[in-house]
Amino acid sequence: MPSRTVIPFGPQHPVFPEPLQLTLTVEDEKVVEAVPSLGYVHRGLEKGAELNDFVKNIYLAERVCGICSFMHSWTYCSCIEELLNIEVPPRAEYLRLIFAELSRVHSHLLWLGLYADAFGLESLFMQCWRVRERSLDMQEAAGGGRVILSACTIGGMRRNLDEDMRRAFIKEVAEIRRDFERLVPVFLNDYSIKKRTVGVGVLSKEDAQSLGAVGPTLRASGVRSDARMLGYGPYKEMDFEPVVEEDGDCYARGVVRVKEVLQALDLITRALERLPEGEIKVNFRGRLKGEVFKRMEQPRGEMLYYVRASRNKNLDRFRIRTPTFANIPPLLKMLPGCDLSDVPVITLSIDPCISCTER
Amino acid sequence: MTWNQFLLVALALPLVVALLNYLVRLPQIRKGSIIVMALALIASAVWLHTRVGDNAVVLSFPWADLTILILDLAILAYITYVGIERRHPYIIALAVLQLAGLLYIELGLRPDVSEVPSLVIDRLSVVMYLVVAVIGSIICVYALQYMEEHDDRAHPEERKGRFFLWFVLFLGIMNGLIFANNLFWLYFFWEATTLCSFQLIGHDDTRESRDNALLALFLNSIGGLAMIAAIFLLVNTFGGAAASLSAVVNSGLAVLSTSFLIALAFLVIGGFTKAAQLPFQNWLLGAMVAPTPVSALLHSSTMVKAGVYLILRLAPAYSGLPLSTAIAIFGGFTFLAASLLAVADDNAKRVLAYSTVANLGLIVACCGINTSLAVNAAVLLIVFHAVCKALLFMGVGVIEHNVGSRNIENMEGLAARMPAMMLVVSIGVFGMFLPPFGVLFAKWAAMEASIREPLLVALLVAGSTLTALFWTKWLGRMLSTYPREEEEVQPVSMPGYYVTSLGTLALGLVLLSLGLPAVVNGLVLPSTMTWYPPAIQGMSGLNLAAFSWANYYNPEIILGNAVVPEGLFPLGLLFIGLLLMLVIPMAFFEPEKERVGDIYLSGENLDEGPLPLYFAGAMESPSKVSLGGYYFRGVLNDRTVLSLNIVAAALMVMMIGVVAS
Amino acid sequence: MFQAMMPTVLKNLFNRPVTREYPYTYREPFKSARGRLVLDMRECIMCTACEKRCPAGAIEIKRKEGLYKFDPYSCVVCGACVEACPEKCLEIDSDWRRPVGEMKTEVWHIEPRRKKADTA
Amino acid sequence: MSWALVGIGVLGAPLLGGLLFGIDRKITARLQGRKGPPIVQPFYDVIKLLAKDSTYTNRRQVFYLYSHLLWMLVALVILLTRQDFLVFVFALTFSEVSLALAGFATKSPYSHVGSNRELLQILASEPVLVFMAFALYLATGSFLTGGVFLIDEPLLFSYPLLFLAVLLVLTILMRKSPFDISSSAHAHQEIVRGISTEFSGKYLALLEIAHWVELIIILIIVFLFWVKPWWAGVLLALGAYFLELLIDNTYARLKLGTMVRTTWAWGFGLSLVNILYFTL
Amino acid sequence: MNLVHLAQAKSPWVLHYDASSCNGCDIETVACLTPLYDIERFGAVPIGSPKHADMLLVTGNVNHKSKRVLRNIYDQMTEPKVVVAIGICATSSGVFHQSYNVLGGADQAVPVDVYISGCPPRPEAIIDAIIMGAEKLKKKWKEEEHPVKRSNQGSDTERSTADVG
Repeated sequence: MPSRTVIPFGPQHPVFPEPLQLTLTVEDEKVVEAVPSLGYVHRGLEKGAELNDFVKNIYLAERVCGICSFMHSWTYCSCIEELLNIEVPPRAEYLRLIFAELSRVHSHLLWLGLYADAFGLESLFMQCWRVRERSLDMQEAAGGGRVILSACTIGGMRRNLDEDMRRAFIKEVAEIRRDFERLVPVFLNDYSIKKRTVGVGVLSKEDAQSLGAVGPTLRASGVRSDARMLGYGPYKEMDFEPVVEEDGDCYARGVVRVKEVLQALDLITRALERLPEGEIKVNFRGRLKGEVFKRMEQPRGEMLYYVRASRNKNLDRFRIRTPTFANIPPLLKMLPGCDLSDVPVITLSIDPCISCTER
Repeated sequence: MTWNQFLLVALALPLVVALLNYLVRLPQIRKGSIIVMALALIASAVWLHTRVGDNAVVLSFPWADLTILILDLAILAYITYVGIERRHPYIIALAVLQLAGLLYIELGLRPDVSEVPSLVIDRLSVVMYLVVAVIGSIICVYALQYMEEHDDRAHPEERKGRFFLWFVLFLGIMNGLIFANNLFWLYFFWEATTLCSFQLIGHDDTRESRDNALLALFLNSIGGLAMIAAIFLLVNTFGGAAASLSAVVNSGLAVLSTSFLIALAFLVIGGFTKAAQLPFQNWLLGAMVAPTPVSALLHSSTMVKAGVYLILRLAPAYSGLPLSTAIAIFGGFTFLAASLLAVADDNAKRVLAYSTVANLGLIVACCGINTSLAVNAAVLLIVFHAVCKALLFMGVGVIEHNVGSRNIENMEGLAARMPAMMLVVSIGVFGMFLPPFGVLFAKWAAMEASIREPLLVALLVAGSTLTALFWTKWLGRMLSTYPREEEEVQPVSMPGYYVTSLGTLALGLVLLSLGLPAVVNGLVLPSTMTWYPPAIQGMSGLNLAAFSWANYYNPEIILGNAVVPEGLFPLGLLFIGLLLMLVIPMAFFEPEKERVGDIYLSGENLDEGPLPLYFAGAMESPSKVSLGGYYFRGVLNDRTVLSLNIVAAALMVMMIGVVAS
Repeated sequence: MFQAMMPTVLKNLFNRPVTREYPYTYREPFKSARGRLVLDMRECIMCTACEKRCPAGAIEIKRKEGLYKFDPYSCVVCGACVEACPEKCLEIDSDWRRPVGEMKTEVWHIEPRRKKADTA
Repeated sequence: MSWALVGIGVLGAPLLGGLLFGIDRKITARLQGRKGPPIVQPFYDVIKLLAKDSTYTNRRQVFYLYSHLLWMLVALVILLTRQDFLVFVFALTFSEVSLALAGFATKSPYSHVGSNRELLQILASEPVLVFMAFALYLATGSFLTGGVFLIDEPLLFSYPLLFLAVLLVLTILMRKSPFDISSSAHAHQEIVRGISTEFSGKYLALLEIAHWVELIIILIIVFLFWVKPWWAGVLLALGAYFLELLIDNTYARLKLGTMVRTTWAWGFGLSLVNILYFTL
Repeated sequence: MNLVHLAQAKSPWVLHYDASSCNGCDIETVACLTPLYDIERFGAVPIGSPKHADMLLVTGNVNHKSKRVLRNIYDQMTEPKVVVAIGICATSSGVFHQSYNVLGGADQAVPVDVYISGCPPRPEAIIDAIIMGAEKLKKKWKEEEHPVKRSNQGSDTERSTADVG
């Protein structure tokens, strides 16, 4: 008779900053079954948004998730802009790209820290978050908030970047890169980290595609897919090539994110150097009509926005599909058969953002 | 009381009681006769203890030699019959070979055994007799109640009669075995225990029990054949006078004669089969299907102890030879392998069985180390292991009757349901591996003695840590209860027979451990002094001294810079620790002032449900927390067992190879 | 490399810790930081533009009674009200609000003043 | 006279251990670039815990927790009075087993897993300590700890490999990364607080104090490798302590199986090779 | 007793629960642990088990599902204990006040002792809140005769509204 342990893993669990419950069935320490249970962070945001004036919804969209907050406001704003046929000034688009990549840097650094914590290397967690503070300072200096920027608005940006700050930013990005490059070999080469991550939670290319993984989770399985390749915003001018790894294990997902941090820093520098002059915001009038569907690349992967309106102040329908939502089926594919100690590592390796998922 | 009267009590009384029980199937008579017999045996053991001094008592009954031979042939014939009936070619072959061998020795060689004393009672026999008589009797008392509860489908009274026939007979035969000196007598008792165990293992008469009984018969027949071979070699080479255990032990022929050495090796292998050493362990594990008193008897005082007794008895004969080292390594390996297998089993009785095999391995290893300290440790182990194992088996039996399963997983939370049983089993388990109890003391002595064999050291170290793993794992399962479980569960009441038998043993274990110095000085040391020449000759004196007086907590020696070679076992300090462990929580713990907390379930505890063990799982459905033990099935599986058996067999072949070369 | 973390760790040990000793030393937030909403109600004309724009419903205006309620514990400091205010009564300060043991709604009684009909 | 010393040892060990834990937290913080808590922080924690309300699951949990601390102290006394090292190892094992049983006593999945892991930690760490007892005997002719004070050459010189093995298991005993798997301040990843999840208030304080004593015991074990002159041993112990802190901060936490395999392969290998080399 | 008071103020072990926050407050809470802010200076360490914790940090508003969790965790904490509501969602319900699944601030489930506004509050503000909570911890221990009261009633603390201007 196999003797099995059934453990509630979460919602209040120290390894997850967010509430997610996995009902783990464990034999010895091998996970036999993992059943997720969601809904702890469900706020009814989409329905709430339909009650609001669409302009107010920017602030709501920002608070879908505090980490990729800027991406949400950008996606939301561009949906509305498309409905209203607004041409956003190029400077504003570049600023958006800078903030978006900045939020990618801070999100990935945050994730790398939590990931380090998941395999128990606390000092690495501390170092990642220490580097991350620099990017937060940049966000605060330019956007006004450390985490939630409220910088993006319909028709452009609320905050501009003056020349001094632009130069300071270029310098600061170089500093972040310098600091971060000290940590890169740890993630890539450290013996104990490799021991914990190589070959753990393998997601094959076929599984990744058929289960609909997105973002770094998908790219780590060897699929060249990135919504930024669609060329929205200024990405089309950035000659951008997504980071792809082949192995599909936790280590590969770590490597993808490490490389993406470097890539994002590159993109920021380039965007800062090319930052066009001009207005940052156009005014708009009119009411919304029609429906729009947008795909954008969050730090965690591809995000879908659907907005429908019919000449009303409010939206008729507002729907978000977030990357974590897409990544949960692959996660459940990866968990059975792993060790109990691997559960945090694997779960974190998809970079779950539950508040995005449940909204 | 004279010696003849004593033998009547020790050998004939069980026989009479056994037959009485078989013929008269009345519960009152059964209970009365067995309790009287138990008391008589215990009294006789005490008498024997006071009576036998340093000099062995030699008793000869040449008139009985022929009877013994006829009984021997009868047993062999019966085994052949069983083999034919059950179509087991190996058993037939083994039995026929034994028959042929025995007939050839008797008729072909015609040994003159008139000079050979039939029975020799020395201090070692006294220790064994104390173990058999006292513990065996207690198990008998326990069996009275247990068999009442045991499920016997048809003709329960008849089957109980049959059960007690073999059960009580077993005790008498075992008594004979430990006194036997004439090798033919020894062989008879040896085969008789095989027969008894065959009958008892097959008692339930299910397919499984019949198969396992047959397996036991088969594997023990190998031992019987080995013994016949040994007797043949001895008689053939040295004549009839060599068919004496004491002669074999003291002859000192080992250095001279290869055939003697091979005979010795065969005797030891015979011991291995009885002692269920790897790769023969399967019969003992299969024996677990028998009713629990049988397991208790087989494990604690009879059968397996017969095996190690023989090996121990022969220790002076192979002292200082390569054979001795080989035996030590073999025992150490069994210790490690059985401990490893015990970790992977979730059947409580099988865990106990593996633990028995492991401890027997340790005893064998001690014999192989063959120093005074080691041999003393072996005797001590026999005593304490018997007490602990009897206690544990009987405890598991009671638990099994109440829980309806012998699976460790099902014993979860027993602490609330059967608190008294929990106490008893805890004492038993602690007794097996924690200080300051006797088994650990013996293990300590064994490890300190093993220092001469670095390889053995490694085996013992590994095995002893594994021991802690599986015992704690099991105890932990029984301990784990949910909050407030005790208030909700009505403890199970225990019948008087159980209270008496288990209580006596548990108390006895604690007292014996507390009085360890007395046990060592009063029982163990005298027993080795008389029969183990190296104990007197080759010893520095300090060994023994360290073994005896240092048991006390002697601050002067410890705080000074005096150094004794074999170390100290600060029994006093450890017992103070044990006492404080009981007293301090009582003094500081005020349950009424504190809150019983719910367990932490990641914040998803549900109040609904009968137990506070449900949490809201997926879709808000109440899911039950369940705990499973660790059995490492990924690492320890059938392949492991197979490879361990192969290694053990290889070791045994090497052992014979060492002897032959 | 076998011990990739070692240089970083040792460097940290021999350098000064980077900790900002917050309650003892105070690091000025960035000027543009959105710390808290400061209200200066002297100029308020009760136009309710701020109330309408507030996504969190932190501002409640009862024009008839001349009540202006602001709940700092609902305010998400987005700055929408500041942008909306025609009289620039509201301002975002970079300093942050200190923790409290009890939440209090800030209430102002504002006399209905001259109405700026032209600016509405 | 000597008994007074033992008394001072038993009372002083937790204090010294607590202080060392404070230093540990400070150094760990510094290694991470933080300022860290005050050095007396562990004492604050324990006093606070003692003053806190406590809950318990059943009497056996409380019983085994006390037993854990008590047998840790017994082990300490055995070391301080220079008695048999093998018996010391047994007492230490009893202490750890008690802790595991205290964890088992609650039907909590986290402490259950923690307890099982604790058992495997015993499994991983005990052999090397037993080998150390044998090494002691081979070097000094006695199993008594006091023996090392009678030989002139430090034990380290004859048993360098064994010392490495001891360093390996120190990470287990000190509950430091990479082998900190049953419970710890930081091993929250999969089993919350592991074995101690269900202890609260003063029972947690008992556990903390037992950890302090354990730390001192561990340092004494290292000290035994170089007892003459005494300051060399103290330096060795502190050096090993610092090394463990460094390792703690540079290693990811490894898994159960890795722990058992590593310690058995390397621990057995190094110890046995060293002992064989010494005997031959 | 002064020693106990000192110890209590110096060693608040914190337990963090995300009732349903957007992550903003969570990551700022976690940021407090990191080198730049390092709340361990005040003895505050994050702890997984509510049985060990002195201080419950709640972020996010309470919804139907997290209310039970929050209550359970709070009940399992032993006295003295304080609850700190971090961020607008936990104090009131911020931008989500219209949503159907939002019950309100943390005080809808558990009695809250310290409120800190901000969306999200800065780490400095969280440090302030933790220090304030630690002080309250001391007071709570003094107020309630030890051993502390068993029941943990009172989830319906009303938000008090007082006139300021």
